[in-house]
Amino acid sequence: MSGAISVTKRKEFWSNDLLEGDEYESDLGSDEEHDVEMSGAHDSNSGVDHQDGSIVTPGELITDDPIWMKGHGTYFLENKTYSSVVGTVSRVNRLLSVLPLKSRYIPETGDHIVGRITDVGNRRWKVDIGAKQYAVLMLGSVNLPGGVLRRKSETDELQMRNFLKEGDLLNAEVQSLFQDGSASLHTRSLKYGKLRNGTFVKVPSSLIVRSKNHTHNLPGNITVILGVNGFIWIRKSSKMDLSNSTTATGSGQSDHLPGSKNAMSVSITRLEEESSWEIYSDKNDTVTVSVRQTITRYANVIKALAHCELGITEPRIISAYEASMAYGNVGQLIESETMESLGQDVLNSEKMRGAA
Amino acid sequence: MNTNTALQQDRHLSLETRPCSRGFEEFRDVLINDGNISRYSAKCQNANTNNVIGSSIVRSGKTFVITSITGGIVEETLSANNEDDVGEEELITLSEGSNRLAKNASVHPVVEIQRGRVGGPTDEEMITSERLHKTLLHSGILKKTALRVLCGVRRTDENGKTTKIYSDEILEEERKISESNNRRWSYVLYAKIQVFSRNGPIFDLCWNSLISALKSVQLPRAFLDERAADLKIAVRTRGRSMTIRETYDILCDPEKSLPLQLNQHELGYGSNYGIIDIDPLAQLAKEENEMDVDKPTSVLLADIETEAEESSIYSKLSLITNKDGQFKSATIIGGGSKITPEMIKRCISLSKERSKDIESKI
Amino acid sequence: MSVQDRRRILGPAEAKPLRFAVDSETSIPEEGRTDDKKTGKESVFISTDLVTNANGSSYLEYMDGNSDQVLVMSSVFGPRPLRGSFQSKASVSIQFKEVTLEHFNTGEIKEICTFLTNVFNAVINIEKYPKSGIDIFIDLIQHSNSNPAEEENIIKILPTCINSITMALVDAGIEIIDLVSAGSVDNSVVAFIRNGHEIVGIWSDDDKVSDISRLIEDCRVKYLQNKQTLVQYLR
Amino acid sequence: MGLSITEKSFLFDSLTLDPPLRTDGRGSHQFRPIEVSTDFLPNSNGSSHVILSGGSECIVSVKTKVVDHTVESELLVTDVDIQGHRDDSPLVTSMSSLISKLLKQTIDQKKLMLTKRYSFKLYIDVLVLASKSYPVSMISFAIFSALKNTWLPKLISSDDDLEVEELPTFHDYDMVKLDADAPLLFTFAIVGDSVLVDPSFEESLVSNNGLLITWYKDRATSPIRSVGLNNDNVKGFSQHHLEEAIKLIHKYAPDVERALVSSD
Repeated sequence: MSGAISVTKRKEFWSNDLLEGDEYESDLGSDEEHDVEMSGAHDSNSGVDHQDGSIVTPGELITDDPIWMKGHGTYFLENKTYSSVVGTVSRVNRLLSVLPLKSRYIPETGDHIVGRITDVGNRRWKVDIGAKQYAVLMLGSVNLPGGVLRRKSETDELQMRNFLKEGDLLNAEVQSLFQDGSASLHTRSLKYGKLRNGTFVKVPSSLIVRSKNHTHNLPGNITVILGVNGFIWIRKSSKMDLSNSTTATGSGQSDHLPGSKNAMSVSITRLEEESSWEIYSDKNDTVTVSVRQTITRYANVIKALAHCELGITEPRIISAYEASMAYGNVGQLIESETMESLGQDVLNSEKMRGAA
Repeated sequence: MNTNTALQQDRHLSLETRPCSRGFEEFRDVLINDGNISRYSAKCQNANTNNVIGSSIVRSGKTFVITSITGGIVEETLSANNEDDVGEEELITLSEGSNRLAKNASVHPVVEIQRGRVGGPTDEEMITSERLHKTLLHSGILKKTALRVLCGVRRTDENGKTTKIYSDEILEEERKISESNNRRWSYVLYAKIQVFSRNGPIFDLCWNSLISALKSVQLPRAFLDERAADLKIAVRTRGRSMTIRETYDILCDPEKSLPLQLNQHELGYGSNYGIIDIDPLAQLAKEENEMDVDKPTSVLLADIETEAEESSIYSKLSLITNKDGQFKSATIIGGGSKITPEMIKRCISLSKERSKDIESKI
Repeated sequence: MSVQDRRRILGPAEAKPLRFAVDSETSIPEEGRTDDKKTGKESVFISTDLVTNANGSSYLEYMDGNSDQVLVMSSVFGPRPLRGSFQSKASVSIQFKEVTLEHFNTGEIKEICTFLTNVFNAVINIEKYPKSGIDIFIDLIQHSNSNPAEEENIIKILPTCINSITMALVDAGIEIIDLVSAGSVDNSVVAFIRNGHEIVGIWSDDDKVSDISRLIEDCRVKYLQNKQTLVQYLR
Repeated sequence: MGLSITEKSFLFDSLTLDPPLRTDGRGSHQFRPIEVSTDFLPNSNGSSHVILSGGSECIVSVKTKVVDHTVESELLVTDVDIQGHRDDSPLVTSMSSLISKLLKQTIDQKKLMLTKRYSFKLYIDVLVLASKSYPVSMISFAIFSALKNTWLPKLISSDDDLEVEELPTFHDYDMVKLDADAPLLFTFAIVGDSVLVDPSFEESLVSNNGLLITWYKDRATSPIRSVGLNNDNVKGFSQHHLEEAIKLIHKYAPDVERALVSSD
């Protein structure tokens, strides 16, 4: 890719050669589902039930058996249930719902998410987490400087902006859901709070695979927080990240950081004092140039995975990162062909290793 | 109007002073000049790109008003066959005779007050523009005949040298050429009035500024190209033959212009007054014996200024008189304290001096 | 102002504004007029605090060598509270209005408003005024360029507008990091602060870009002169 | 949806490194990949559709009309419309006035001359569907590629029709390509000491100032404007930034022009 810019020419949609049945360049990109079989679509009211996991389109009859309870993505017409979104059918003990392929993030209790503060209101912050509605972070469910057990006072209400203000990024956990489905968050543990020393990437929430732990330490002294809502934060690993890296994270973890062995033995109590004003400070620590480059490379790698619509998991990020080493200059990773070839590398290496 | 401005106002009055530290019947000093804005002003450099034909800057106290007058030309629609129908002509002149107003013309003012806000015109701006338009129309200062365009003809002979002939400046036999075309035009005057540091009622200030701008207006001579004067071309368009009149815009002569004729004796200048009672309780005990305490004494104030006065005075007079005291327009609003005939007489004599003073300054 | 705009008195719809014929021989002969004034010294008249209902205002008359004349008045309203969501820094807005004759189309006017807003965003200390707006109004009273051939162009009045806004801000007591002024050379304007070491705005419409440094140097000279006059007035 | 203080300061430190490290690792001269498809609107003489990888998108349509240029002197009408912004908002009005003034200067009317009396009048309509960063570069690229692909009907009647009155008649289907070289507008972001081309949304939020330089006839020419890419951390810049930007443009603009031209 010489020169400053790469311009790809898109074929004209209306060019006359299209009419002779040439391969229709659909945006889905991948070839094998090119001639999708249209079998089940026409006879939508022929009473055939859709098994779990099959893809349905809006208006398709799922079942005419009235015992099923109607969940998300379905609607009910004279005891027949139709699908109202494109997605996969899911039946959970008499609850029938259709999970949309692409939709906004639907918060669930316990999700580890990343959000951005949009409003500071009376004793609460409004947080944008990419869901249908803004989530709410109560003043009560936040760690305040000076220890975990401090009682909330009026002065706190006045100083709310000193803790978190508009535009701030934080990671938090969904504490509970309100009646209308919007989430109430809490940052009641030291791994939650204001995010620093890194950069932000947004991917469709459906690409994030729900797992027990969403904070991963990656090779190159980097920590990534895969928010379930598709908000991803990549940062330089902080002392706390290294200390709780005792959990079995990726194999390549320890040998990449010979110097960090002694950091592991940091005791939890010293972390307690850290919840002084410093947890809400806006100052980044000094980040070396090499770490910054690694962060940028990880950001491009994650964007590449999202571009190929691959589920984003920690092993995939690491193998994609290693595959991206082939392209010396990080800038080349933004070309769409490079992204697609990176996606292929990840899939091939996975097939090779047989990992699910 | 919160109470303390009224109290503060009364306290001031009882000491024979006003918040703006002027005497009861003392006017703000006024300065008027043409601001060198119009193309006909003395030191104007950009004559050929400047289409302002009259201007004035009036400064009274801290408030100042900039007025610029621009012009337009509109073709009057004459009844189609009026050349030979004398009866028709007579009917028009007869009806105009009785209807005095039809003979008057007016200016189309746009008043804008600088108030640090962007947006549509406020009520005050609309009311003032409307009032200026109507008062000028009814005052008869500007007659329709003064706005008639005496259209000249531009003859371009072979070597392109153009000479302009105006019907009133030329010999008899040439006159019939320009009379032949039966099209008539008249000027239209637009006024743009900008008020800065508004600090009280602004109507009379805008009126004085408008009048002084009108006095400085020069109407440029207008002419048509000769071949357009009587040219009709037949054009065959899809079978129907149609005569289209060559549309030549009427152009203005950058050199020659005529001053706008105003009826001098109709000219009047504006001033405003307010009447307010001094509440006896607020009276300081300076001379309590000779003043019958319970009867509120009312005071006449000239040239209302400052927010305190404007909000606490309800009885207002706004007069436009000429220097020998003839009324042009008078608005008297008796909202609060009683307006006695003596006060009105006093206002008239005051406004007579005021218009003499303003007239001398233009 | 659309015809059915009932809020303004617009006069007859079919009236056409006056158009002055520009036939060559009647216009003023070219050389005769301008050169005798060429040597005229630049003169600037400044006065501040004329608009009482504004926080700060300034009036500037600028006459350059060949009797080009710009009369501009600017008034500053603010810092005043802004409704809506919280802003940690003030938001500056600039409006431009031609008080008497109207030369420039709204596009050009909006362009210089955005340009000036960018210049003064760099100069006003906006961190000091959270949740507030600073609104600046420029009223162009008179503007004439002597040689009729060159059509009206908005760049001529930019330096004077910048100077008058700086004076209005000073008069309003709003904190600015330096006195902004600008120099203009035929169709380019460069606004400087810090004695010419820092550029806060450049607007160039003529294509002698090959020697950009010479262009900036000429404008810097003019800038220093203008700044000198401002400082003299203030002291 | 701005950035938080921590993101901004992290990004600012990265961008002021030498060489600057941009959000997606690009070089300071490197553009984001763009997709250009041209001639896709059947009923306009020329059209182009530009999609930036950052999500910004713009459509330009060029239509033409035969007019008598003795009566109408305006042969070029441009209109810019940005989705999500009011037509009278400062951004839209100043952008459309800048672009129409620029096109009037650079496209010479003689190329539009048809006969002694008639010539083509071009209507250029720009519709910005989504604009994350400052849209003026994308608009000028789209106009450039649209004008490079504009086809005008071929004249078959005689071309000096001053004496004899004759309306121009055209060939039934042959078309002539309009040969007009349109300018390219480049946006630069100034962050600390570095000058970055084609700034992304995040980089614009962090930049101290912005520069707009035109590239026309293989030369960086006027108009040159300093333009604010954000409102809250604008600072002055020095002469060397300007020279650096002009050096960048002289070095890389030909590549961009070639890439755009070869794309049709």
